[in-house]
Amino acid sequence: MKMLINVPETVVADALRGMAAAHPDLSVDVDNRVVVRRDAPVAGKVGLVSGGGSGHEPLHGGFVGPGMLSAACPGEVFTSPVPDQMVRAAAAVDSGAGVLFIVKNYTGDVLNFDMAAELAEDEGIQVAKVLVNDDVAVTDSLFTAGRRGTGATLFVEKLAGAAAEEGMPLERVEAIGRQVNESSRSFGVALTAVSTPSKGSPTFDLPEGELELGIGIHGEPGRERRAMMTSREIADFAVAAVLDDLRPSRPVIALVNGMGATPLLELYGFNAEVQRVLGERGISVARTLVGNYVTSLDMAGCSVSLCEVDEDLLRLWDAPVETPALRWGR
Amino acid sequence: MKMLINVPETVVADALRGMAAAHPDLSVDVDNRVVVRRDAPVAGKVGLVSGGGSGHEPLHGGFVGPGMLSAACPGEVFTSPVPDQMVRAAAAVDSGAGVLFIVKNYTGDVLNFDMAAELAEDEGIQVAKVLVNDDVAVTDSLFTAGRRGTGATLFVEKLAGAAAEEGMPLERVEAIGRQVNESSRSFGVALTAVSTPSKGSPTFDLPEGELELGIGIHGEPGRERRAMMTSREIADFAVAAVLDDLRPSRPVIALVNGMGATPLLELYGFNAEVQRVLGERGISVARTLVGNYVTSLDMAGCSVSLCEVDEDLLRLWDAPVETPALRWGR
Amino acid sequence: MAEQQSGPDLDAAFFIRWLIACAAAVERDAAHLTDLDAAIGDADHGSNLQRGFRAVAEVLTKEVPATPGAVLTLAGRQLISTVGGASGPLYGTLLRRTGKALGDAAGTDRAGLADALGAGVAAVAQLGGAKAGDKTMLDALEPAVEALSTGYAEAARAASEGAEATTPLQARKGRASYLGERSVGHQDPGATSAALLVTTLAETAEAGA
Amino acid sequence: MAEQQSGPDLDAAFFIRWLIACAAAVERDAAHLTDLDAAIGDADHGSNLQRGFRAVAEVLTKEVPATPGAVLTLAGRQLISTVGGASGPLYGTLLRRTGKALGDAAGTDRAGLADALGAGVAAVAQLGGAKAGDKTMLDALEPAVEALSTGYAEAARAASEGAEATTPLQARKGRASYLGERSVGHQDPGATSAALLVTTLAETAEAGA
Ligand SMILES: Nc1ncnc2c1ncn2[C@@H]1O[C@H](COP(=O)(O)OP(=O)(O)O)[C@@H](O)[C@H]1O
Ligand SMILES: Nc1ncnc2c1ncn2[C@@H]1O[C@H](COP(=O)(O)OP(=O)(O)O)[C@@H](O)[C@H]1O
Ligand SMILES: [Mg+2]
Ligand SMILES: [Mg+2]
Ligand SMILES: [Mg+2]
Ligand SMILES: [Mg+2]
Repeated sequence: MKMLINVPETVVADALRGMAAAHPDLSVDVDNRVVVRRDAPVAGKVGLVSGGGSGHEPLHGGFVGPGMLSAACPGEVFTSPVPDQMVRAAAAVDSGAGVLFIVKNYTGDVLNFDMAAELAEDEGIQVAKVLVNDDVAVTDSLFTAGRRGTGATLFVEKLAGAAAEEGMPLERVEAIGRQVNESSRSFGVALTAVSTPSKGSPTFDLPEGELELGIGIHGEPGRERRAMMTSREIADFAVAAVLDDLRPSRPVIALVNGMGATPLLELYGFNAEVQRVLGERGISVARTLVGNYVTSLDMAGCSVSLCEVDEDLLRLWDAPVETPALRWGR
Repeated sequence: MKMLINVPETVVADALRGMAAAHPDLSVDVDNRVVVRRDAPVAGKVGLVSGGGSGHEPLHGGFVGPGMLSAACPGEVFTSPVPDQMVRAAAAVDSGAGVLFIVKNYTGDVLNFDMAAELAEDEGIQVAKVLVNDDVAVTDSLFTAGRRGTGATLFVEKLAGAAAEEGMPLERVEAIGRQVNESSRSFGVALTAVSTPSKGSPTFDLPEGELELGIGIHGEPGRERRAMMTSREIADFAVAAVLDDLRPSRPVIALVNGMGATPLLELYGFNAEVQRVLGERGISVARTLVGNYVTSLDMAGCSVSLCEVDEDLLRLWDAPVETPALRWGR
Repeated sequence: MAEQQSGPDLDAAFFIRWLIACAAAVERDAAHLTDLDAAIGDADHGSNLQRGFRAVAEVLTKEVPATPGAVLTLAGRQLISTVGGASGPLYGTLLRRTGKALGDAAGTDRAGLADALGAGVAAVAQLGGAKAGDKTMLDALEPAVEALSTGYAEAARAASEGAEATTPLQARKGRASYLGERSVGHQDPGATSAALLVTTLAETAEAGA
Repeated sequence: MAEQQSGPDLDAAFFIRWLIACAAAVERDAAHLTDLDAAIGDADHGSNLQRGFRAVAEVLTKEVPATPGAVLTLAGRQLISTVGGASGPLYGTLLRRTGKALGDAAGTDRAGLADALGAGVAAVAQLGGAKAGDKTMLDALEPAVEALSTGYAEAARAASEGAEATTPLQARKGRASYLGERSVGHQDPGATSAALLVTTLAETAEAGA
């Protein structure tokens, strides 16, 4: 698979240099792989740190800025960052009000953030953690690694980010992050497999007439392979999977997310189908976001994430945000 | 090629329904295929109308809103819209201050916008036109259709849009649009061919070890095929092609644009190389935009566009913009 | 082959039959036209004409204009309003200007049609700024008009030969011109569809004779 | 095969030789490990360990710790700081805790190493919450520790058999667990790399004997 790269080994460092050049509002430490909003630490404000494997851009670096993350730690492609990065990020953004780690539920991310939390606390930084595990495709049980963190990460980062920006204390920001995660579910579909720079070819074989239902964002195969479906059928299936688990009684925010290689034209069309199903199910949609936000390199496909919101969460959603990938409000 | 669609015939209409649901700030006429900012016509303000074939999203519909386009007319995939759409858009946004058509230089777009201009003038709307023809890959001569309009369309729409928002009269807005086009050049590279919904398979064959240099945004083959190159080599080649023609003596705005299927991680890495070449050439970069802005459906690849700016143009660039795909300022 | 006469045998119904036969022919050849356009253009010529001629066929089942001129101008307007791209305005103008040249006579004959079509083709040349040899639809249309004064079959043959003769040319107009030398060796999609429309004209004339 | 004794023959230099041999072995098998991970994970296990063991080999050319314990804790810290993913903290913890268990003695023997490795493996089990049969590196590490009291070759064989025995299992921990039943039929990449490290230990011991 052809890629717009030099060599696989420098992909993440190259991208960070490119980010630094494009976004003077961010302070990008290429050597130590930490992306920090330039005005950090903001006095009295809780710091929000997230991170994870690279390859999901704009997540997380593209969500650093006022109203969202204070810092992001990009790991190697599809590989959790190391504790050193997280400790450095925490130190850079802590104003004394403490730091919230937003961690997608993968064994690697959990272990590394846990180690980092211990080390940061050793340095006198107060750390809280929110685990994101929204992917209903994965059976959750004591005997598995549990559900993956996918699209809902954006909800948690935006809403907890707005709460922190409003000056809420660490416990409140953490509680909101947790509430958002508990109110959110996602389901993803792949039309093509992903190729990582180090492997250089698709991680699995997905023939022309088939698709994978219930995929994650790391090129893992999904739970089930089926004959290719229409946009309408995929929306029916994905929304049903989410709603079977979420059963919202209040309005939702909908994220209709592209996995990377699906054209925006198709994503908007898919959104029309998602909105149709939600309407048929009597779910009221308060806000909708359509685009490539939580991606999987060059994978074609999409995911649907819903977050049930009350008025407080909706206010936090509408609050100003000023990051490379998400911007609104004033 | 698998697509997230229902049937090829409804792709554009489906996308417009999805856009309408996602962007309450836009008024989307699905049947007549016109996307208009909700508050149009704005009293005393020149209206900006653009459009072209679909498949280049977010161009043009994603650039409708305060500070940029007043309306967009999406055609079928890779097919110029028809005059009826443009006349309707012009009527919807004209406040009496006149309307500027921003037209990418393709035979189809030019002919249809010309017809529309005649019809709109018959209806008493004052119409001016700016032709965008920035693609240096195409030899410009009296005996060809001339250069294609590609990435610079974003520059023209943003800068003329800001001028219109400031209340400048039609002749000034038109003159700025023309100046921006004359100050801009682009060059594009494809790693894969594009598949249109109606054809359903790649429009040409581009094998694993090769790339196309000098491609447009409609899946046309480029001017030259070569063995696959690194990000560094592609940046050297593309920037040289642009600078051989532009020779800027002032700072530039750089658009490092993805063709659709190239991951943002790679695009940022490519931007690092573009900035390196510009630095080596002594070009000062005032602003940089990295992302999928002027796309070609599921094509992997990138383009580089540069716009030489003076202080006035830079002020217009920084002026607030509030569209689905481009937002900043306050 | 029926003997061809240039008598006043072409009424509104004839042109409606022709356009509906064009719609069927385009439907049949759409994939081929799109494939030709994929090689040197943007892979939409077949679906463009499909959309346009479906609309033409549809409007002609609702409205039945009384004169050849009215049939052709209505069809031309319909193409302009539904096709888009380069071929929409060009074919739309071809039919509209041909129709206008026919005026409001109740019928015409082959010689009259040849004259009117000549005016239509001239309008296409003026609108698009192309001339023979530029590898466009004109390479089929111009020889067809000339041959039409001799006969329908001759016009069809001239159009087809004109279309085939575009293969070795380097495109100087339209999207294919971006390719420069790489446009050589492919038959022009617009010239091919033009030959299809003229061939369908000959078939319609022959069937009606 | 050299007769294996459990004498006090394992000094810091031995562990450095082992870790450098591990780096070479990982370099050689990286693509295979990544391919195994592609089937039921995210296609990075080989490059993860490559990055980590390159860093270990590099640091050991700069710093030369005096005791086995210091060598292993340094290597473990290095893995934690450079690998990331699940395997970084897990292998890092394995080496660190094994090193800590060895204390600051100047040398150890096979029995001492077996005890210390047992502590390291227990720490991995605690950190990751997995147990034998969950289709993880533990399925190679646990039998290896047990067999190490018998001999190096026995440990290597036990680790390899343990790794192979993961193939029919359904994963209950790590990324492969997302696949549910679809994880059956593939050998676990972490168990495979664990067997590689133990095999390399046996080779190092044999070469040194
Ligand atoms: N300037 C022109 N004059 C005459 N015919 C032209 C001109 N430009 C393009 N064409 C014709 O139009 C055809 C392409 O039509 P189509 O594919 O429908 O439109 P587009 O090029 O906009 O995609 C070409 O094959 C050519 O025959
Ligand atoms: N909870 C766990 N306990 C023990 N080993 C685990 C656990 N989770 C994963 N592993 C091991 O880690 C290996 C995967 O490592 P690697 O691919 O480097 O990390 P990641 O899964 O984060 O991409 C698995 O094959 C498995 O052997
Ligand atoms: Mg990983
Ligand atoms: Mg076209
Ligand atoms: Mg075409
Ligand atoms: Mg892995």
